[in-house]
Amino acid sequence: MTAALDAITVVFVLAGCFFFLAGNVGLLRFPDTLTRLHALTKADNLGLGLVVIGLMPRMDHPLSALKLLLVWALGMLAAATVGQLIARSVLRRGLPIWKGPQ
Amino acid sequence: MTGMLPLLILSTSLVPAVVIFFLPEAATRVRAAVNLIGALAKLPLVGLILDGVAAGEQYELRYTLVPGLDFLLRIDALSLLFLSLSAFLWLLTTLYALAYLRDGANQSRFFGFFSLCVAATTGIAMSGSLITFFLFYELLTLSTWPLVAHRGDARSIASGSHYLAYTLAGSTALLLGIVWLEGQVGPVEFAAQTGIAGADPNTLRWIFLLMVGGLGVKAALFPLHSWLPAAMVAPAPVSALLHAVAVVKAGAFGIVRVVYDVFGIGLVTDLGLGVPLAAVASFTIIYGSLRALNQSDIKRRLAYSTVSQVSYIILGTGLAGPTAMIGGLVHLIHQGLMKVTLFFCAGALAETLHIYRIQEVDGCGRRMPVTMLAFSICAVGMIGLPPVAGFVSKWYLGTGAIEAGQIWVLFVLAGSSVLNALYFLPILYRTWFRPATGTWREPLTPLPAAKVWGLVSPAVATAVASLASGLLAAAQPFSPLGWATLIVTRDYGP
Amino acid sequence: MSVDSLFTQPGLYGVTGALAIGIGVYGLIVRPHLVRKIIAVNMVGSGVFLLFGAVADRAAPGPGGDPVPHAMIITGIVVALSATALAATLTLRLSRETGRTALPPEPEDPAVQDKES
Amino acid sequence: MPGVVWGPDVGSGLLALAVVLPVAGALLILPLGRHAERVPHLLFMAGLVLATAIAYHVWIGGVLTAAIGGWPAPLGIVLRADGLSAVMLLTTALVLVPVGIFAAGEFQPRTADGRESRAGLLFWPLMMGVWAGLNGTFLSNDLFNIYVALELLTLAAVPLVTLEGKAGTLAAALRYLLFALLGSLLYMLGAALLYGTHGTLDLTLLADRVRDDASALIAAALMTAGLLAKTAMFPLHLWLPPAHGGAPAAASAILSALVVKASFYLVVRLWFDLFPSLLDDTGATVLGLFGAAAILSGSVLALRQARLKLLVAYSTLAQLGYLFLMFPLAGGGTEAQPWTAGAWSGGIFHAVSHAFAKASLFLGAGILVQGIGHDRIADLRGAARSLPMVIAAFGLSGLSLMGLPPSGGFIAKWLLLTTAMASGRWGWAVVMFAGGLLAATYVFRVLNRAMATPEQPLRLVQPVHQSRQLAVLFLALVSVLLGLVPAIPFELLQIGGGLSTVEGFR
Amino acid sequence: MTAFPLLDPALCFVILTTAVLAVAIRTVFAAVVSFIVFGLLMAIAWVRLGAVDVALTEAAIGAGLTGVLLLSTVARIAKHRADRGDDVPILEGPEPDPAPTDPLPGLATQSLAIVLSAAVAAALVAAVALLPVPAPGLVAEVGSRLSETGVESPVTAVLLAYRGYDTLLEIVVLLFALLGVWSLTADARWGGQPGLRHLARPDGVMAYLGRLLPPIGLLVGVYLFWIGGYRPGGAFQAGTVLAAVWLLAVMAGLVPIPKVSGIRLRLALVIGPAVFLAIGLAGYPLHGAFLGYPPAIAKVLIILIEAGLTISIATILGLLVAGAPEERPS
Repeated sequence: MTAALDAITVVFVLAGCFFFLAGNVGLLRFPDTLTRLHALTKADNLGLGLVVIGLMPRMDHPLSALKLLLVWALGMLAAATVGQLIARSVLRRGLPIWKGPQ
Repeated sequence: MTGMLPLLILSTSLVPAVVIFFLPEAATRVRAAVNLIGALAKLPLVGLILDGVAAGEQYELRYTLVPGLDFLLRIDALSLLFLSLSAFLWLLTTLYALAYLRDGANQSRFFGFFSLCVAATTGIAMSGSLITFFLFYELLTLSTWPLVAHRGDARSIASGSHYLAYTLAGSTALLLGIVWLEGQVGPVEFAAQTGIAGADPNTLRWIFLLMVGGLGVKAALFPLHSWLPAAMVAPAPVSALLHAVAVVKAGAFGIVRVVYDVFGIGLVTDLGLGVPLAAVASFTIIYGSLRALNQSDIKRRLAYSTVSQVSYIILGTGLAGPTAMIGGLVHLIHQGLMKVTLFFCAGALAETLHIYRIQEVDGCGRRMPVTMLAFSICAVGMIGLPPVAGFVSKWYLGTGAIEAGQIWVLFVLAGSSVLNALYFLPILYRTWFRPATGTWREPLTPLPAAKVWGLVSPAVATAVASLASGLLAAAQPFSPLGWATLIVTRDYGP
Repeated sequence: MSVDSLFTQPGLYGVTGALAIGIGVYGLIVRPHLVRKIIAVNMVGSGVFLLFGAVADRAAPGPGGDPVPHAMIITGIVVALSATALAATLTLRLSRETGRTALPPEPEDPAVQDKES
Repeated sequence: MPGVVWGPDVGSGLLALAVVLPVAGALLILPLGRHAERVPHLLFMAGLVLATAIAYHVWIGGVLTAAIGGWPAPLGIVLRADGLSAVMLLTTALVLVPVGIFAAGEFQPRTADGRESRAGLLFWPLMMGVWAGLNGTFLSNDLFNIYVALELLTLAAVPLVTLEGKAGTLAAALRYLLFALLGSLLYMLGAALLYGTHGTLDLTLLADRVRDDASALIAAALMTAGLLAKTAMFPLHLWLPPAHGGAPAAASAILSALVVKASFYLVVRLWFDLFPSLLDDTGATVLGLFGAAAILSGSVLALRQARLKLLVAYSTLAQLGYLFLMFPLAGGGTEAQPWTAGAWSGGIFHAVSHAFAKASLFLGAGILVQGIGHDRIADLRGAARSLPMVIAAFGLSGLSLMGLPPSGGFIAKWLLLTTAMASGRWGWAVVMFAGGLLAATYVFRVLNRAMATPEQPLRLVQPVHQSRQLAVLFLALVSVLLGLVPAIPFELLQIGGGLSTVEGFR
Repeated sequence: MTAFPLLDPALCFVILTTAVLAVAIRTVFAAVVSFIVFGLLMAIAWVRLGAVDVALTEAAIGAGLTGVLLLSTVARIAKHRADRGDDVPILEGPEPDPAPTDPLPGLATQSLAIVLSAAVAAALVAAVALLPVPAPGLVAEVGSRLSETGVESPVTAVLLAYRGYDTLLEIVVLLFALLGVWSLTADARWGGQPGLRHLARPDGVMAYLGRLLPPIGLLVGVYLFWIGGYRPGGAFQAGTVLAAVWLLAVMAGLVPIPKVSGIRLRLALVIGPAVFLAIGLAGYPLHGAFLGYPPAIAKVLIILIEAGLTISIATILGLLVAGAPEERPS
């Protein structure tokens, strides 16, 4: 039983880390603000979710597991809002937007 | 009671000072009343103590400020010499100043600081320890400054700064000397010198130099004298205060204290410091007289005359023989009486007829006979002719010098007398024997009688006193000479 | 002196705190921009707290630790925020009144500045 | 523990009130807003009574201690009042009362049209904050608690500098704030190291445990450096003059008279109570040299100022220098010398009399600004005639700066000088004499101007209320009075001091 | 810990890297961002050191609120520049540092700075190495008297019982920081509202978030306040969360920011310290000492104090971020 739970944790957390990594690569490599936002918010939300799932079995109390889920939900909410705000700011100020490979 | 009496004497000038500061400018009568009540109250108190000390009574007041720092008032015979001079002259100077400054500006400030000066002088006279002496000495420095700068014009301010620069530097040296000495031997009181003789002689010489140098500024010893002639821009009552009642006397008195009561005559002689001190004093005597010769401003000439005359006191102290000491001490009184008269008269000339320079006095003996008679008596006394007081001082100094084996001093005394004659006699000649040539200006409206009285009567009183001290010198013990003799025979006798 | 103690966990964080303090002091001196000076002071503060925390961890390693320094550090962090808020507002006001965001190299007479501005 | 109403005794119970009172004042004034007019004055008076009561209990019963919440050290925080604390408390309360009266003429919570005034309201809680910080510092026996009290002091003091809203004061306030913050952090760092070594921050416990070793030296050096920056000690002094010279007069008075003294007080506590064995000749000499440099440079700079408030501010730099001469004179060498108590008391005496004198000087400068519209020294002609009380107060306070009798400054200087000469350390005496002469030069430079008769009579641009002038004069008179009756504060100072050796001094 | 022997060194390395960046990086904006990252990493360091309370505070206040303050300062400075016509774009423009008018220190100053900071750091490293090996501390003392305080969390016991006096002064310090910020208001604007403008369109995502989050935030805040008696958490963390929620609602345009002269606002500011002080004074008759709690009711008293503190802390922190009043009173 514990071995199985351990396996789940390892797999999910590793997967989460992978998405975090991917998001950060995107942040560094993508050409403009909007695409970078895209990489960050989506990949990080997913990565956070996977880490949360991976950690849930390790909680000693169901309520604590619920708290972890709440963290994920709040994280997504924040990412979505901030992403939206930054994107709108980009549009309002007319900053350059990537139009695809030349 | 014996402790309260010194405090009472101090407060007769201190309390009026504080009260006057808070009086409104317009309260002329109240101010005069407060001042005179203080001055009049002081005289009987001093008289009381004079009598007590003559009978051997002790007056002492001790108050510990912090450990190692005692405020000590102690009255001995030497204190009284200075104390009675300042008490007597304070009354007359106050009367004179009230007349002189009628309708002037900033009277509260003036009379407040004036009384404070006298309080400081009283304190100096009654101090029983070095540090108490220093406290009052500094108080005197600071309270005199507003008087010197009183008029507030550029010259007054400049001479005030000049005065401060000298006296503050002087008191710094004095304090350094005191702190150094007390660092070696502990608190020093004026009665019993213990342990000083055991200290390193060279250290003691340095300390002596610092102290006498610091005190010499106020005593106008050459080369520390230049503030005194500069300060003659101050009103005449202030000059009287500087030259006769308080400031230069405080310096001279301090030197007497240092020599007699801090080091002791024996130690000063052993350290070989007496004769150099006498030599500096002698040089100052001659130098002051020479400078006085070529001053055409009356008050300036009188100022240089003070430089010269005060050094008689120090000369007598430096010679260290009993007779010379008597001569020096008695001159503290005599010079005060005579010089204050001269300044009173000079002020009266300036206020009444706008006479400032020697060329302008031609024939004014007929215009202001009483004033000029007083002036003449004291000028004669300054030269050293009998029967005026100055003769007594010089006689004792001369015999004292012979007694001490310092014959050269006689030449100093003789030379100085000749020079004194050279700078005083022309004034007398012009006053009495030259016709009036219109060099002076009559006031537009005649001066009020009260003012004239206020200017003339103090001069008459002090002139009479100068004459009396000469004529009645033998009256024991309350003539100046009698008291000086008492001091020397009782407290410093062999 | 035991150099070994520097290679334990608390030692490591203690050294990190010490270095952060050094970096902060350097920044405070050489960086003229006031916002950067505020950052530098905060960095010194963080370094001090970290060093203090490392000290506390030595007394009781693991979770929990010595709670007395922890409470003090919490207090310190709040105090640092208070000071930062005041400094930031002063900087803002300075920038609005004078257009400057740095201190003059030498302290000057405030009255003279008033006349200029 | 029911039944125990006041703790071990009344005196100890009073200690916490010295901090509670000003804090409560600030909390009261804030919601009261424009209706708070009288509250500060009542509090200042109550504070004076309280400080007197504490001093009285110290006087009759010796050192007071109170464990807050009943938690003894090292777990809790202990308040402790010895003679030094009592003297500092009293000084603070006695300066605040007249400053409050003075400030009432300038800072009114209610504007003329009945609204709430920004500066008029905020001045008072900020003063309360400074007061709480000062009392907290003087009474605390816990190094970290002192850190919080010091920060309270700083955060209440800095806004006072800019309260008038002049643009020129902003840079000064920022520089002050940055120095003060760095100073407290360095102090805190030293405290952290001490905790790490000895496991307590209680001064009494630490004093037993501290040993003369390298780690104690590092901690002491850090704390001292931090406190020197807060005291504006040479060479970390340049922030002070623009801040103190630019603040409103009442605030300058508090800053120069009291606030810088809090950190000085701590330096004294550190070196004489906590690390006495660490204070070797080298350390003491370094501190003394800083002091000497401050005396000379501060005085020379004061001479060159064109404005009175800046002159007074630079004079603070110089006067702070004297305080640090007590380290080489009273410390250094392992065993207490007979004159130690003299120099130590002299230093504290100087701090106290400077507090009164400097408060009076700054308030006086404020009155000049109000009355004649400026404080340019060159144009002060006639001031002695128009504002005699202020110029008189300037002269009297000047006595303390110059170290001339009769003033507390003279007693302080005398104690320091006799120590220097008795132990044959000439150099320090020479510095003190030079400082005194320089001070005389700048004091009389102002008095000379003020005494001079102007070409046209000086007209006041704005009348100055009598009570404000009396406040200035009162402070000056206290500084003089300290020179006339120094025995009581001197005896009080000796209570609880580890090095009370008055006997050796006699 | 043994599983990842390199975790601590790596964390320290990254912390120091961000520290260097915050000092050395070219623009002020980037420096602020570096500092925020530095603060968050510090929070992780605190977890590593077992100080979860400190970690929470560091993340919320040290990195979070400080970061917000600094960012808004940079933004407002840039706005002043723009208002003055110094053509600098807001926020994303590389603000030159030193700005054209800012003086650069000379070589001497720089060398001095290097020597000085190196000396300080070296002395501190030495001091750390010199710390005694059986480390002294107060763990045992704190634990042995925990029952008298009525709380289970040792940190809360220290903050509100053993060293409650520190905390009292701390909240006063916070209050004075706000007074200091307010004192920098222009006279004409005194009594008006702080200068935080709501940026949200009524139908925008901010407004949506502003409606959605406050209930959750309130819940989290109250939870943090309540849990403080047992586990990491307490008035400061709770107050921070509540302040954030409040600011969010203000920025979303849902609640107006109050005027600084409002009596209810003033009361909210002082309620925490006032309750603290009142209970402290009650300690004289109740327990014979200032801030003395009788063990029987210690827990109630501490909760009362924490409740008051949470209100005041939330108000003060929110207003600190909002800044000095910039709107004229109507």
